[in-house]
Amino acid sequence: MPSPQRVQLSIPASAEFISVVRLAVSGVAARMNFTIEDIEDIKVALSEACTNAIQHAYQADAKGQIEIEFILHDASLEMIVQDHGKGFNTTENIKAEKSNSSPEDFGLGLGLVFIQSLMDEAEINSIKGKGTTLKMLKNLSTHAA
Amino acid sequence: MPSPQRVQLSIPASAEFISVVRLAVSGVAARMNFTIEDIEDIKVALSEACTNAIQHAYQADAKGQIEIEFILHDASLEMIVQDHGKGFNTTENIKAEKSNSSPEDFGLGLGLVFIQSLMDEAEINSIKGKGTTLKMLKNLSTHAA
Amino acid sequence: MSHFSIQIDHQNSQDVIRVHGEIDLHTCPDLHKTLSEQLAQGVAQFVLDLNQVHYLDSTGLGVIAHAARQLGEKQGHVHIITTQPQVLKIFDLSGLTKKNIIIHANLADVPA
Amino acid sequence: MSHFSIQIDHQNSQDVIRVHGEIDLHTCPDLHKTLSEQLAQGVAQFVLDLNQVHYLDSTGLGVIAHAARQLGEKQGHVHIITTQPQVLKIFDLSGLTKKNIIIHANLADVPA
Ligand SMILES: Nc1ncnc2c1ncn2[C@@H]1O[C@H](COP(=O)(O)OP(=O)(O)O)[C@@H](O)[C@H]1O
Ligand SMILES: Nc1ncnc2c1ncn2[C@@H]1O[C@H](COP(=O)(O)OP(=O)(O)O)[C@@H](O)[C@H]1O
Repeated sequence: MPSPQRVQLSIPASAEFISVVRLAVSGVAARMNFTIEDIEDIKVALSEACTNAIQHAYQADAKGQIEIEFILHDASLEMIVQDHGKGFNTTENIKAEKSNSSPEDFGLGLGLVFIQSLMDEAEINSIKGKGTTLKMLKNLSTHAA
Repeated sequence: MPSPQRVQLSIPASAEFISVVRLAVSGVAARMNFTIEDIEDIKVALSEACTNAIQHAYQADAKGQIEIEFILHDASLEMIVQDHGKGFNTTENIKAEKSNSSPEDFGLGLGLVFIQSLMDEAEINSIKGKGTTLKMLKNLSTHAA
Repeated sequence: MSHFSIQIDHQNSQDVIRVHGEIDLHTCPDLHKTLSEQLAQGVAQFVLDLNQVHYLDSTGLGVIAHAARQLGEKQGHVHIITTQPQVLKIFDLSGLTKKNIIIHANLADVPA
Repeated sequence: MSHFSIQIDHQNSQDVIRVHGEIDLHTCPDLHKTLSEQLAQGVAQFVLDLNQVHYLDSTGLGVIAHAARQLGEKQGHVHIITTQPQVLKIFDLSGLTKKNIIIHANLADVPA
């Protein structure tokens, strides 16, 4: 059994590179013959993951890299987004944390919700002080679907 | 002096991923405000470098990865394409090697020529049995130009 | 590459804010600035033409929802004009259209 | 994403080969197959409409040059129709247009 093909991408944790990630993944997903709607869903989920790493993981003055890996399975695309930022407690009530946020923070707390509703699988692992890893999986819809 | 931003990409040495590389670099180059013509030149040079790694570096049965790095300088884009394939003698007459090629090989020996004429700088380093590294630089044209 | 731009047209006796490009973390501050300026001018409602927006995510929604909340204090509405499937889907998923954000297929459908 | 396709239209009493998409290492085998089939049918010249090709590099040139060489043996020409700047530049850099490959802006300019 041949191992699946992998594409890796590393970008600075800076907003102007999210569109580069979207371009790259649209190429990967098109090659896998995902439908246009699925490609759009994949772009949103991946952008949300990168947005979180840029907005929440790093202090404004110490921007690191974000590592993105695409694993091209026969019937699905796996995407792993990893930052080396501050991490967070994934079991805490995230909404509660939101209430203290500044009025200039426009986050609606929808990023992780979108990822969960647009992807077939999503799993987040975060270690305080070490960083966060988000794994997502989108299945290729079968022709019968 | 802040160090320049870097974007890294790793793809399987397989033809269907060259378009993913073009999409990614068109995003990077657009963000740097390269002109449309310069972006096209960058896409061609980078594609030629990947094409060479795919066609010449690896045996058909032992495909490795190709590593691509973009270094975003203030006034130029540096691109490094690296394979871990068979390497070649860059001082030998490349055309001579061509004459033994099979009739099914459509290579015109134009790949490196295009890279040299489309980029502002190009430097190739190859070690037999270890692989090849191609460094290219494209300057942002000043507004006066 | 498609560049991001915002243009304000006076049409049907109101300002129509036309966005062109992708709305994400990088470009949403421009949209925020435009909406804040309009709010400061005391407009009663927003008309936002997103037909040339091919990408929208939670960052853009956040900016629009923030403006909608401020307009809501004076019973104002945000009218979004779009037939883009990706944009429609994102609004739909967000549940924001249950509040004072209304989606229309055509500018003609927006009340003056 | 733009998909790659090749279509043959009979127009002005000749076959026009229309390519749509990007011609690179991945897609050039399809072009090679089409040109080989035409050669096997004994055509005297090629008319290749590349107006819908937004990307061409040395791999595509190699396929076209290979076909041109075979047509050249019977004094045939390859007529390329395009006004795409990127494609024109690549042909220009290659020097191939000094041989039996001719570029035209319009199909009407191709001799029958
Ligand atoms: N990569 C990350 N690093 C640190 N914290 C994160 C990361 N991703 C998510 N979070 C935390 O989870 C919360 C919820 O994220 P999300 O659902 O995307 O909503 P929003 O970004 O609008 O707050 C964030 O506010 C943040 O506290
Ligand atoms: N990455 C590489 N690994 C091994 N050999 C290479 C590599 N890049 C170039 N070469 C050698 O250099 C030659 C010239 O390359 P190029 O100018 O691109 O023309 P072509 O690919 O059409 O032969 C190739 O035929 C090959 O022998």
